[in-house]
Formats: sequence, structure tokens, C-alpha cells
Amino acid sequence: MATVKDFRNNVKPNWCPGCGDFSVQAAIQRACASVGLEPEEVAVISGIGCSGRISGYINAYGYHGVHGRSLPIAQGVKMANRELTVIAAGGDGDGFAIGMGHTVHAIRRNMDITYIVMDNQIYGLTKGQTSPRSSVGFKTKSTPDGSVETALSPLEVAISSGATFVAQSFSSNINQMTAIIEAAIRHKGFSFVNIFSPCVTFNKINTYEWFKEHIVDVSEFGDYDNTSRIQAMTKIMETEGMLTGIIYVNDSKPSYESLVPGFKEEALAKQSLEISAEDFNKLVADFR
Amino acid sequence: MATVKDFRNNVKPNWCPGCGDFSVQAAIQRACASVGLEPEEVAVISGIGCSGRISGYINAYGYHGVHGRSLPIAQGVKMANRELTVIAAGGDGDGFAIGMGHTVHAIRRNMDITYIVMDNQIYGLTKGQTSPRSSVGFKTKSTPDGSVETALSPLEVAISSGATFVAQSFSSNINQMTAIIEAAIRHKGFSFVNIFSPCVTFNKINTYEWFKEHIVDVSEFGDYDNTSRIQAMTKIMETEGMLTGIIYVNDSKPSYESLVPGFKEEALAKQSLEISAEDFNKLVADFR
Amino acid sequence: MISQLSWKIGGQQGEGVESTDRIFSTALNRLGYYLYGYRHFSSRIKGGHTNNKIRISTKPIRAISDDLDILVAFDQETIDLNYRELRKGGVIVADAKFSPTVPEPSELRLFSVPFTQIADELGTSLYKNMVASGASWALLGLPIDVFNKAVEEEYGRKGQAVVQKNIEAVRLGAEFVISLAGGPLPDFQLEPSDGKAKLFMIGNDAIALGALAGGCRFMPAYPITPASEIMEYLIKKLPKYGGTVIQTEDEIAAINMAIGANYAGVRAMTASAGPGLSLMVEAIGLAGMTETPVVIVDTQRGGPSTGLPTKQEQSDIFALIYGTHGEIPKIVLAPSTIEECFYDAIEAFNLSEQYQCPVILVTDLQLSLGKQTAEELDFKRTKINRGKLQTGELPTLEENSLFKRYGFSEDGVSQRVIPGEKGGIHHVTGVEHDEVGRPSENALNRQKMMDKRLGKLNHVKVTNPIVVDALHKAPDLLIVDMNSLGGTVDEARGRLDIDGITSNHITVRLLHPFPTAEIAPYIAAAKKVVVVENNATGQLANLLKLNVGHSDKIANVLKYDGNPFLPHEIHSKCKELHKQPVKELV
Amino acid sequence: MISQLSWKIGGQQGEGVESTDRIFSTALNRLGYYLYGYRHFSSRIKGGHTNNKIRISTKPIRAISDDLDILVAFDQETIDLNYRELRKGGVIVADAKFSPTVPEPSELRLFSVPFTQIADELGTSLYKNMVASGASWALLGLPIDVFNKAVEEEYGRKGQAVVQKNIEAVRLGAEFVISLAGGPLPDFQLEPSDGKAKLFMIGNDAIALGALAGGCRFMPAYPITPASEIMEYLIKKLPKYGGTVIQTEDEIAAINMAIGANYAGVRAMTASAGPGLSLMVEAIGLAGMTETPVVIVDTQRGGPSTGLPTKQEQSDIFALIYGTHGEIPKIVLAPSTIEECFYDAIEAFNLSEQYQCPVILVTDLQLSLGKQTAEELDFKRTKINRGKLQTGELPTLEENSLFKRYGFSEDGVSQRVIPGEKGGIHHVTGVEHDEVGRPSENALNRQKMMDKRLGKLNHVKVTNPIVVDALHKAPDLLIVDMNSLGGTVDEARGRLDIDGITSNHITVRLLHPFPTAEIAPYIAAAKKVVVVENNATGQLANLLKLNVGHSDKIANVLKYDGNPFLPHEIHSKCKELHKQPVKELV
Ligand SMILES: Cc1ncc(C[n+]2csc(CCOP(=O)(O)OP(=O)(O)O)c2C)c(N)n1
Ligand SMILES: Cc1ncc(C[n+]2csc(CCOP(=O)(O)OP(=O)(O)O)c2C)c(N)n1
Ligand code: SF4
Ligand code: SF4
Ligand SMILES: [Mg+2]
Ligand SMILES: [Mg+2]
Repeated sequence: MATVKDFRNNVKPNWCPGCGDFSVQAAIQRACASVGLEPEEVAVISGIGCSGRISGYINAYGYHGVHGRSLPIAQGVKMANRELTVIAAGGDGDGFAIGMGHTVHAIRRNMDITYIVMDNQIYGLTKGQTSPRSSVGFKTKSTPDGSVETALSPLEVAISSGATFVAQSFSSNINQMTAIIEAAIRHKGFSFVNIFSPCVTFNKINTYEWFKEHIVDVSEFGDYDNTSRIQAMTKIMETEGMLTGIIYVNDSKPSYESLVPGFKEEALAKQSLEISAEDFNKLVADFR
Repeated sequence: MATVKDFRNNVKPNWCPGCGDFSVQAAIQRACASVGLEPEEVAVISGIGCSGRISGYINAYGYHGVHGRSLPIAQGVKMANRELTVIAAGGDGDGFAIGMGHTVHAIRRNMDITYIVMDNQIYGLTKGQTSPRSSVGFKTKSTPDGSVETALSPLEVAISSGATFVAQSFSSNINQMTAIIEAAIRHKGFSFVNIFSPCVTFNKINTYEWFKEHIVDVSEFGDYDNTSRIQAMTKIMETEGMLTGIIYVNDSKPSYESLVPGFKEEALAKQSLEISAEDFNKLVADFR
Repeated sequence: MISQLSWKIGGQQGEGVESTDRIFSTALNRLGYYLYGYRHFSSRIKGGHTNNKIRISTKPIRAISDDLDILVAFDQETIDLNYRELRKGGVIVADAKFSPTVPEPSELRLFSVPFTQIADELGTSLYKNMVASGASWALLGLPIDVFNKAVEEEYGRKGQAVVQKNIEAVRLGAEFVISLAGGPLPDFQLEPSDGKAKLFMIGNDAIALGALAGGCRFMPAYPITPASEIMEYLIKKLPKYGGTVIQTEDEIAAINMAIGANYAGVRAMTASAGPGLSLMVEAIGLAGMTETPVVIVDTQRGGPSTGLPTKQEQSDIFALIYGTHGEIPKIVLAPSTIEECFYDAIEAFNLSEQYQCPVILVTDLQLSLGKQTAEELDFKRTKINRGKLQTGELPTLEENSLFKRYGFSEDGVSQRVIPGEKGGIHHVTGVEHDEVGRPSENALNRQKMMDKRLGKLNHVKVTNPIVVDALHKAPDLLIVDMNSLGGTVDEARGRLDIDGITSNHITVRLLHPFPTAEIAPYIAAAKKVVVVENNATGQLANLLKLNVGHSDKIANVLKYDGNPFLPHEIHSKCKELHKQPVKELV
Repeated sequence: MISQLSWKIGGQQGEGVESTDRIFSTALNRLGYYLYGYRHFSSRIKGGHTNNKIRISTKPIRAISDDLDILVAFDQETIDLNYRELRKGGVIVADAKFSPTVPEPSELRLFSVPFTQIADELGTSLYKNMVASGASWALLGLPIDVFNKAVEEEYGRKGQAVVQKNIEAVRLGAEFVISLAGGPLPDFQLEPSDGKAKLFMIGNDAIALGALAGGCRFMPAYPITPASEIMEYLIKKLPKYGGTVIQTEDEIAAINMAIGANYAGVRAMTASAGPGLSLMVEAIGLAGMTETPVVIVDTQRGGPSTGLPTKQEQSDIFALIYGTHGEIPKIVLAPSTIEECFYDAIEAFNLSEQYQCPVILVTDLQLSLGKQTAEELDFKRTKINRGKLQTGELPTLEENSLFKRYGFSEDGVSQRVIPGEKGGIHHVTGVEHDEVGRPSENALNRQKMMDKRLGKLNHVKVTNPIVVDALHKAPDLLIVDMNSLGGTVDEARGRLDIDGITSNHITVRLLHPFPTAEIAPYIAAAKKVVVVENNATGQLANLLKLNVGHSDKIANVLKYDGNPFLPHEIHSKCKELHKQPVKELV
């Protein structure tokens, strides 16, 4: 069985020292190992951004696509081969700005994919502009007088889009991240995992310390029932999204692939491309 | 002062007889008149779809853009001339499929625009395919065995995107539609108005009768407080979105235009394009 | 007896024009006639004039005719808009209800038949279509049983009672018109056909069927006119083969999903028209850069922007070839017949896997939506070739090493492996990369990778990149076209022949990489080259000028008003151009 | 005394290479030298080798040099990667900390200065940049006060103490190196400059400033390398003029917002690079169809797909011109100097309103990001022309009638009015439409509207569509290029002159509509045409072939490894091509 080491390759990440994404990478590697996966059974599909580079740093199949489109590609991969564990990953700009529409629809479609957002409240790769996750008043290169737009609440949007698994974690807490990603991979349906992953170079506000001060874990609410949509939504609103843990799970809804008429358990990629002469004649007969 | 007649032109809509969009058109015309607007003060920006044709049927400035982009165009118009009343309009495919990302971000940005979705749970113009609003099991040309995707909840998504005005109405109820659109126009910020507007040609499930049976008005909840986000969200979830009325309002949040640093009350379109020689010299001096 | 005849039915959209046409032509098809249909319709659902025209022939035909023999009219507007098209002695069969008249004195025969009244008497005015078609069928004097069979198939699922009423309507319509005409019209009697039922389909059907036979098992797509039929066909058929169609949130999702699926080893395609293609540009670049196979169908329609969504045009050519930022390998195939739609769909998938690049299959609205007779489709030609895809077991990778997915090779094509394979792990990125797919900014690697990717196009082999009809060594004219225009051009050439103007004919099927070597000798041999195309800027002619040169003798016949060419238009323009001295051509 | 010199500083990204370069070149600029900078950097934030090179001259220059005089190195990698570029006798100033060595025996002078140690002694290693730059400045023997002034400006906002420490670092670095070298190096002494402080900026600054002066008041945009500086400049300046920048959710939103704003009467633009442009294609078609003015900047970078985002390339040319489905009028302007970036930005806005169509302003990475000396910008040339925009009061419209926003006219341009005006109500749609903007499928109207829209391009008048340097009547070579390449080509031409090869030079500034008439005589006159471009398929050459013909004598010098051309590369390739017989050229 593969160990965490098998999910490492010898590529040195080009992230800045201290970047939150390092731990996210480690957590994914650990989670894959603990789920008992082999590297070739995993496909990591990522977007463009500092975070998007992650698909190149995990020893698994990796596809680094275009900005904002990791989810459509990931869904194509899953449909082609449902036996693969498909992990989509990218930044907050990638998933919540240019990719917002796909995020909502991928959640709604509910294929068995794990989507990890490295949420640093800023655009790292393009050197520090605002992101949909930046708070009001946040000064960046593109908002020198401070942002005036309400920050997007990924957790609220995920739940309202019909998510069946919604979690949030923090890059400093590698154990929680690992456990959440593991649960996300095991969840049969779309798993949305938002991870606060500080950008140490451009975001001087939402730092490791800042998060430590502001986040609260769901385990701290004694009677929290993460199978209740209404309760999850209420809690997110009350805490303004600053909570961590598995916030909502619906295990009863079947995944997209299992609902598609005629869709076999065996990977489509392994099925024959040919049709029989008999079938062909039948198909042609429709047009006589 | 302009009357409802002034908002009519002599173009005969090309909608099918009985289409829900006729009443939406009438409600917009009535609402504009009751707010006391003149035709030239109104710009209707629409997307592509049967519904998208609406901008051509109202005597006002009209821009019929490309599929899914009515909101970006509308926001450009508003930024250029904040004195105009800007109404964006389109179908459920336009706003919730291809335009989903813009819808979330326009809501979040909160410019003073009224956005009306003619929600018929189907693609009308392209002759009857599924829409993000189609229910599970709904059979269309593109889902002959019934849709397997969860229908999008526009109201939930609007609220979780930070909407400051969220309402829903039904094309049979022209008085309510008119009142809601009037309130939406008066609201200083982004107003999201979803209207059930039956497609009599392709949607044989979500008919006028069906809606009449399924919808409940917020006025029927005795103690409903539409300024509470949590209450609004809870009610939407409880009724599975089948409620009408003004579901949520936040009057305290200033609109985007009024928060932008340096943005004048007077329309940008009316300001001078020239800069002074003195200013120019100062600007150039930065580069010495 | 005549060998061909043109029939048109017109009315308001939603009035049953299409179903009437369907029954009429199904019956003719069963009788063994060759058919070629044209639909005139607008971008709205109900209302607005629409008409369907069918050309019926005892021999294969691939063009609509200049004129018309029979017009079936549900309203006066249909007569007003179409009567000029009728030949001398042509016939109008119209609903007596609106007291039809012919606007000008003319040598037409008008049969006023109470469509609506007869239908009403049968129970509902819905039957009026059958009254009308029965009447026009009777004038042709063709056997009624085939017709009734077609009626039965159309309405069968509504129950036997409905079928019977419709058949009754057909009979009454026939009787009524015969009572006026005194019998089938002698000058409208078609020669007997070969009697063999043929395939009768639209180009989109042929593409969808070809895709299925070519191994396509997944189609993410977003609806749009005139492409939607492809997804609508496949969603019905794919489940049986384990595959499916996803109606995505937009075209960007569609193309990226198709790329993802191809990357993961499944033949997947998407289809759209201009607006959708414009949105796919970035992802097509990704497929080119990552050498991921993918097939995209563009059913051209009237542009620009939303343009004329239900009209004929060929104006996406340059956009399809060049519309990607940066430079990628890409193949653009343009089938020119309904049969080619089928075979090219298969070939598109093969090419996309052989050369590991996006393949665009481009049609025009007339080819995609015009219903026509197709030759038998040869199952034996449906061969699948997956190129360098590695399917057997792979050697184990050394520690810390990756599969050379982008290994350099003579033809630029690398071994490909799909996720899931042990020993095949590699990285894929749209950033410039090395042989195992890791990002690289190394200048030498960059240049080699560009040469590798673009160099693949030098090896592309396509069955018949051009269709050539070149009897003449040094013809007065070489006429060049693409997609649906060939048939119309051939009719025009027949008339040029009579005028004593010799012409060769080339239909370009491979738009990119351009078949310069194949086409150049014919260009060189011709006195003048006339490129016939449905656009305003002469895009196909520009491709010739760019790739073959000879700009000085290349002229254009253009039409961009939304309607397909008629044979006489091409004929007269070619005659004019023939008269002009070469130097005045351009 | 020398008239020019090249200086380079290299180290890890994030190590202060850029700020050091900034201070160094600001000081030189103040002294009145002409500068031309080049940044070598990667698509990552910290780490990875980066270097900035500046060419310093007493005369205007527009190219980087083949070789290098001084290299300042923060690490051994910098030396390893760059020492080959140093000319014989060149100097390396390196941090003693890493015990710098020159890999091969060479005629270089190495000064090992304890950058880090001196900095550490001053309190923090952050000062090492100033030690380094002080040392290299001292070798040039230039006055130190200007340099200290630049240091003060860079660090002023951090307080006087920090400034003083930095100035101290400069002094110590200078002293140390002088103690090694025995004084400023005699062979590195620059001739005095004209002493006038010049403008020193990047192309993106010039474009942003031009846009502001040209009346642009709104910019919706999405960040991307190498375009982001344009929005970052404008967001700082626009609020003063009532305008603003919106960072949108994506490029599709950006372009559509810009279209909306222009429609509503405000000059608005957006800017991006390849991937963003690809996403804008559909909306550009909308602007073309609705005749809405809009300005789009494309700062070309290495493609395809994400490609080489921080590298030089000119590979979007065809995509910019042809990348729209259907056919629209569009203007593509390619400034070739930093001053043109400024003036063309203004002209772009004027053209977009005069011809009511999208205008694309295209640069390349080197022009957009290379910092260089600019001539004084002439305020008097910043004229605004809004074309046929109606601003006065309009006649009242008759009931049920609309303003003829798309009225036919001789030049194809219609009266335009903005929303809010009484008497101006009309409809706008991307569907084919009539004169008041109502959708229309009428064939005649369609054709007239296509002719009207596309015909506008026949009237386009642009200041200097080509820049011509044509001393020779029948030169051996005509060299054609665009964007940033002109300066390098001119240096190569100087050397060709010496070889006795005569050459003319044309830089194409208007890519579309192509200035065929202007350029054709020069093509005809030249014995051979060499098109120099940073791409792999020869796109500019293809534009020439397509529009002007003469394919048989057009050759290409291409470079597509991400780096800009060096003069010697163009020189040697041109020499080779000159030798080849014409028929072997292609
Ligand atoms: C279509 C397109 N637009 C813009 C870019 C430039 N770009 C690259 S990454 C990025 C955003 C980075 O932010 P985020 O997604 O939050 O990732 P991070 O770098 O913060 O991890 C942008 C705008 C691009 N590559 N493609
Ligand atoms: C980019 C693009 N994709 C697809 C289309 C085709 N299209 C036109 S309208 C439409 C959707 C119609 O549905 P909806 O928005 O719900 O409007 P409705 O017709 O139901 O009012 C589509 C897919 C298009 N015009 N542009
Ligand atoms: S810029 Fe920010 S997000 Fe990017 S690698 Fe550096 S720390 Fe991480
Ligand atoms: S198809 Fe449906 S949505 Fe479109 S006009 Fe007809 S009834 Fe209305
Ligand atoms: Mg980010
Ligand atoms: Mg709809």
C-alpha cells in the first residue's frame, strides 16, 4: 500500500517560504495515503494561481489547466473514469472570481470530486490584487483606497448551491486538514473544502496570527448537527464564515455519476469504442 | 409626467401567445411609470433568450447583448451614468447557467440596478432544453430520461451572495409584480427579482396552474421579518423557494457607486473628458 | 414525366409546417426519390413566416432549385412572399379560408382548398396540415399507401383514432383538389424512382451518428442553434453504450469537460455555433498546448454576434483557424456532403488522437439542418485509430521520475497514457513544459517544444483534403467552395458548360493545415479562380491567397444576406467574372 | 570616454533586484542619460533567478545590447547564467559572501565586495542591495548626490533613519570597491549626457497615461501579466477625475462592462494578455455588431495557453484581427515606441468613437514592461474627437418612432446618442437589425447593414499607419517588424550597412485594416523582404502575403524562445538571407 512518501515527487514548489499552500499540499498527500490510494489512482486537477501549481507537486496524475476551469476539467475526468479519485484545487480567485459559475454548478451537479480552495483572500500569482474574498477596506494594488465590495461567503454559497459536503480548515492545522480531506475523498459526492492558506507575501492582514484569533471550530458548539442545512447556514451566518470543521454533510444524496441513466460502474475509459454491425444497422434504420 | 403608455412602443413581441413574459413586460412598464420615470431615464439591458427580447418591447433605451452578460453590461451603463435607472433582465438560463458568475458578483457588488429574471425552468428560445432551474426528473430535449441535477435555488444563492434586496413573484400576479419592481427600482442598491414566468410551449410541468398551487406569499407568514438574513434564508429553505413577495431587504448598506472613492453624484458621462495642462504636467512629473 | 420537382409548404411558425414536411418527405423517401430540403425559419418559437422546401429527384441532388413547382400555403403571407419563386405554370394549393389570391397577374394555377373547414369538420383544425399535404400529394399522382404509412408513424403514439382522423384528412384533401384539377396534374408526374428507400437525415444527425460510430462516448455541450440536434441525438443513444451527454452551464464548461474526458481516455466532443465557439477559444488553446485530443463541431450560422441565428453563413473560417492567442496545432475539417458529415466525424476523432490536438469539424447551417437523402453509410469504413495511446502494461517508472508524455519524436507526436495507469504518471500543464510535463522556461526546450507541437501539422494525413472535379487542363474557371455549396456550384457549372465556359471545381475539405500542395496545381492551371462563399470578406479566398498565392487571378462570389445561394446566382456571377479581364478581377 | 554601457543586476526573485535597479536607473535618468531596460523574470513570486539589465547611453536607444559591461551578482547562479554575456574586460561585482568565481578562464574583472557583511554590520542584510549598487555606481565615477537623492525617494516613506542607513550602505559599498579597483574604472567613464532629466517609464505607464489624457474614465479589468500595471496606474489616478477602475470577476465581465460604459457615453477600456483576450472574443463581436466603441489593450506574452507568461512574444496578431465569429469592423493598432504607446492610446479612443467599433491596442511584453527613456509627451497632441456623437438637444421623436442609431450614411458611420437623451431612444442588439436597432431578418437590410459596418474600415485614417525608414530606392532588403523590435532591427541595419547590404525598414503600426496601399510600393521596390517577428508561424509576414502579395520574396526571421531579439541575431540572419537566392527564401 502506498504511503505518504509515494505521493511526493522531487519537484521543489516555487511558493514563497512560509506560504500556506505547503501544508495544504502535505495534507492532501497524507489524506491520499490514509484513504489507501495508490498515486496512479489519483488525478489532481488545478487552476492557475500560486495555489494552482499544486498539481505539479503531488506524485499523482496532474492537470494544470486554465484560470478558473479546474472544475469543468475535473468533471470531464470523473465522467471518463469514475474509478479515479479526482481532486480539484485552486485559489480563491480561480474558484470564486473567474470560476464562480462553474463552482456553483459543479456543487449542484454533485459528482464525486473533492474540491480544495486555497483561500488567501488575495491574488498571489499576479502580485497582490483584491480577490472576491478580500474584506471591505482591504488595500491591494487594485484597491489602493480599500475594497468596497462585500467579501464572498464561500460556505454560504456552497450550501445554497446544494452542496452535500462543506468543510473549512486552516493551513496551520495540518491534522484537521488531513482529516477533512480524507473525509471529503471518502464522501460519495461533491466535497467542497475551503482552506485558509495565508499569502505571506501580499496579504499582511489575514495572516496566520489573524486567523488563529478569528476562527472557531464547529467542535466548540456543543450541539452542532452538521446534517442540518438550516443549522449549518445559520451558524455560518452567525460566525461570518469564520468557522472550521466539517460544517455540513448530506450522505443520502447519490452522486451524479450514479444517477446518470445507463452509466456503468466500470470506467467509461475502459469500455470499448466500437459498436456492432447490428447496432449500427439499427441506428441507421432510424433514418429510413 | 410619463404614464405607462409612454413606456410602450409599437413593436409586437415575438413571444408565443400566453407566454409569461408578456405580463412581466407590462409590470416593468407600470412600475417605471409609477416611480415617475421618463422613458429616456431608463435603460433596459437584456440577455439572450425569449425573455431577453424584452428590452426591445419597452419604450426606453434598450441593449440586447450576448447570452449571459446582461449584468456586466448593465453595470457598465450604471457606472457611466448613475442618473439612469438601469434594469437588467433575462431568462433563467441566461442568469443562472452561463451568467451565474456575473449574477453572484453583481449581487455582491451591489450597484443600484434592478435585475429581473424571467424564470420558466427551461430554455425557451432554443426549443426546450433543461435549465439550472429544472427540477429533478424533468424531461426535456436534453434530459429525455429526466434531469438528475438539483435545481438551483436563486433566492438562496442571492442571499448568500450578499444581496440587499431579494424578491420573487409570479407572472399571473401583475399587481404584485408591479409593486415589487417599483420597490426594487426605489431600493438603493442591487435588487434581485425572480419571477416565475411560465413557458407555455415547452414546459408542461411548471404551468400557471402548477405555480398557483405551489407558491405561498410571505404575507401569509404572520411574523415574517424581511430584514433578517437568517430568517429569510430559513424561510426559503423551508418552502423550497416556492414563496413570493419581498423576501429580504437591507436598506442600510450603501450602493457600490456611493462607496467608490472620488465617484461624483453627477453622471460620469456628463463630465469633461479633458484634463488641464497643469494636471498633465503633474502626471508626467511622476516619471522624471 | 419529369425527373425532378420542387415543393414548398409555408405558414406561421408553430402551425405544423415542419411535421407536414416531415410526413411528405418521408413518404417520398420511402418511394425511393432523392430529396434535398431547405428550411426557412426565424429565431422565434411561434409565429413568423416559416417555410420548408423540398427538391425531389430521381437522381442524387445536392442543391435547392432556383424555382418552385408547388406551393402549399397556410396564409396569404406565404403566397405573397413566395409566389415569385414559382415557375410558369406552377401551382399554389392554399387554404380557402383566407380567400387566397395571387398578387399579380401570372401564369400560375391556384387551387383553393378548404383546409381548415375540412379539418374542423373532422373535429379540430389541427388536421388542416394533413388536408393540405393530401391535396398536394394527390396532384403528384403518387401512391397513397406510403403516405398513410408515414402519417401513421408521425401520429402513432397519439393513438389509432388520431391516426385515422389524419388519414381521413389526407383523403378528403386529395379528393377535393382532384375534383378541382380533374386528376393528378400531367406535367407534375415524376418518373419512377429506383424504388429503394434511402437514408434521409440532416447533417447534424450524420455527425452525431458518426461520432457514436467513431467511439465518442461523452458530450458536454450547451444548446445553440443550429447545433443542438447533435446533443439531442446523442443523449438518446449514448446511455446504451455507457456514455452520456451533460448539458453544461456554458460553452466554456463544455469544452473544458470535453478536454478533461479526452485526457482521461474517453473520446468526447462538444458542438456549438459562432457565439459558443468564441467562448471556447481559450480552452482550445489549452488543448493545443497540452496536446490533448478533443473534437469540436462548429455549425456556422449568420454572424457576427447573435447575428442571424437561423440563417446560412460561412463566416467563422478565419476565427476557427486563427482564433487562439499564441500558436497551436489544430486541424479544421469541413465536410461538404451529408455522407462526409458522417465519415468526417469519425475521422475527426481519429485525427485528434493521432495528432493529439484539437480538431474542429465545421459545417454551415444548410448542411447541418437541411434534410436530405444520404447514400448508404459504410460500416466497414468506421475504423478507430487511437494513435500513440499506450494501452498495455507500462514499464515501472524509476523513483522520482515521470512518464515522458511530451517526449520528443520524429513526427512530434509523443506516447500518450491515460490516468489510472501505473507507470504512466506525468504532469500536464498549459504552461510551457518539458518532456514529462513540468513547467519550464528554458529557452532551448521552449523552442523545441514549439517546433514539436507545430511540426505535427506537417504530418497530417486526411482522406481527400479536397474534392476535385477537374476535367479540363486549363479551364476558364476554377470554382472553389466549401461545405454545402458544392451541389449548387455544380448546377451552375452545368449551365456554364452550355454557355461554353469550361470550369473545374474544387471543394476544400481540409481548411487547416491548408492542403496547399494538393490545390496549387489546379490554381496554377486555371485561367481564373472564382471562390464562392457565404460571407462578406471572402475568407476562403483569403486562405487561398495566403497559402497558394496567385492573388491576381482570384475573384469572389459572395452572398451574406442569410440565404443560401441559388444556382442561377452563381451561374450569372461566374459568367460576368469570366468576361472581365483578369486584372480587373480583384 | 564611452557613449554607452550595459549594466545588469541579478539574484533571486524577491531579493530586491528590482528596487536596486529602480534607484540605479532613476539616478542615471536624472543625470540625463538615455536608458533602455530589460527585465528577466519568471512566473513566480519569490525565488528563481531574476535579472534586470539597463543600457545607458548619451543618445536615444531602443534596444538591449548584445553584450554587457557590468554584472552585479547576488549569487553564484547569477554569474553562471550571465557571465558569457560580458564583453572582454567586463566587470563582475559580487557578494564576497558566496566566494564568487568565474566558471571559465576569461578576461573578466571580478570585484568581490562583502555586500551582506557590510549590510549586516549596518543592522540588517536588507541593505546589501545598496552596498551593491553603491559599489557599481562608484566604478562609473558618477556624482553620488543624485544617487543618494534616488535612495531617499525610494525609502523616504520608511523614515529618515532608514534612508540614512541606506545612504551609508551606498557609501561603504563604493569605498570598498574603490579600494579594490583603485578608483573609478577609466574604460567605464561615460561621456557627459545632455544633463536634462527625461521621462523614464514602461509602456504600460505610457498607455495608462495616454488613456487618461484621452478621456478614459472607467476601466473594468482583470489582473494578468503583463497588463496589470495599466489598471494599477489608473486606479490611482482616476478618482481625481470622477472615474474609477473595477476589478471584475473575469475578463468577460470586464469587456462587457466596458462596452456598457461606452454605450452609455463614457470612454472606457480594458486591458489583458492572451488568455484574457481569448475570453473577450465573443463580446468584441458584440461591440462590432452593435457599433459600440470600446478600447482593448493586449499586452502580448509567450503563448499559447498560459505559455510563458513573463516572456516576450508577438503571437496574438491573427487572433486579434480574425478571432471573432462572423465579420465585424475592428481596428488593431500596434505602437512601436514608448511615445507611441501614449499617443496611440489617445488615438485608440478617438478611432473607437469615430468609427464606432472596437479598437485593439496591441503591445508586446518588452514594450509594455521594459522601462525606458521617453521623449517629452506633447500635451497639445492630446486632442479628443468623439466622431458623430450627438450631444446637443435632439429633435423630439414622433410617436412610436425611434432614433436612427444605425442610419445608413456615406461613410457607414451613423449618428450616435447616449442613453438619457430625450429624443434619442433607440434599441441596440447583437442580432441583425434595422436603422433604429430593431431585430430584422430582411435579406436586403442585412446586406446593407453588413456593407455599412464593414465599409467603415475603408475610411479609417490613422496617423502613420507605418513607420518608414527608406533611404534606398531598391534596397537589398526591406526589413519589416512591429512593436518593440524596431530599435533592435535598426542596430542590426547599422551593421548590415557596414557589410554593404542596403536595407529599408518599415514598422507596421496599423495591423488592421491593413495599410496595403502605404506599404505596397516599398515591398515592390525591395529585392527581398525580411519580416522579423517574435513568433513561430510568421504572422506579420502572413499579413503581408495576404494583403500585399509577393509571397515569393518574403522571408522570415523568427524567434520564439521567450527572449527578445539581440541585434547580432537579426544581423546574422539577415546576412544569411541576403546571400540566399530569392527562390530558396520561402
Ligand atoms: C484568463 C486568465 N486571466 C487572468 C490570468 C492571470 N492570473 C493568473 S493567477 C490569477 C489569480 C490568482 O489568484 P488566486 O486564484 O486567488 O490564486 P493565488 O495565486 O492567490 O493562489 C490571475 C488573475 C490568467 N492566467 N488567465
Ligand atoms: C454563447 C451562447 N450560447 C448559446 C446561445 C443559444 N441560446 C440562446 S438563448 C439560450 C437560453 C435560453 O434560455 P433562457 O435564458 O432561460 O431564456 P428563455 O428563452 O427561457 O426565456 C441559449 C442557450 C447563445 N445565444 N449564445
Ligand atoms: S505570493 Fe503568496 S500565495 Fe503566492 S506563493 Fe507567495 S505566499 Fe504563497
Ligand atoms: S417558447 Fe416559451 S418562453 Fe419562449 S416565447 Fe414561447 S412560451 Fe415564452
Ligand atoms: Mg488567492
Ligand atoms: Mg428560461
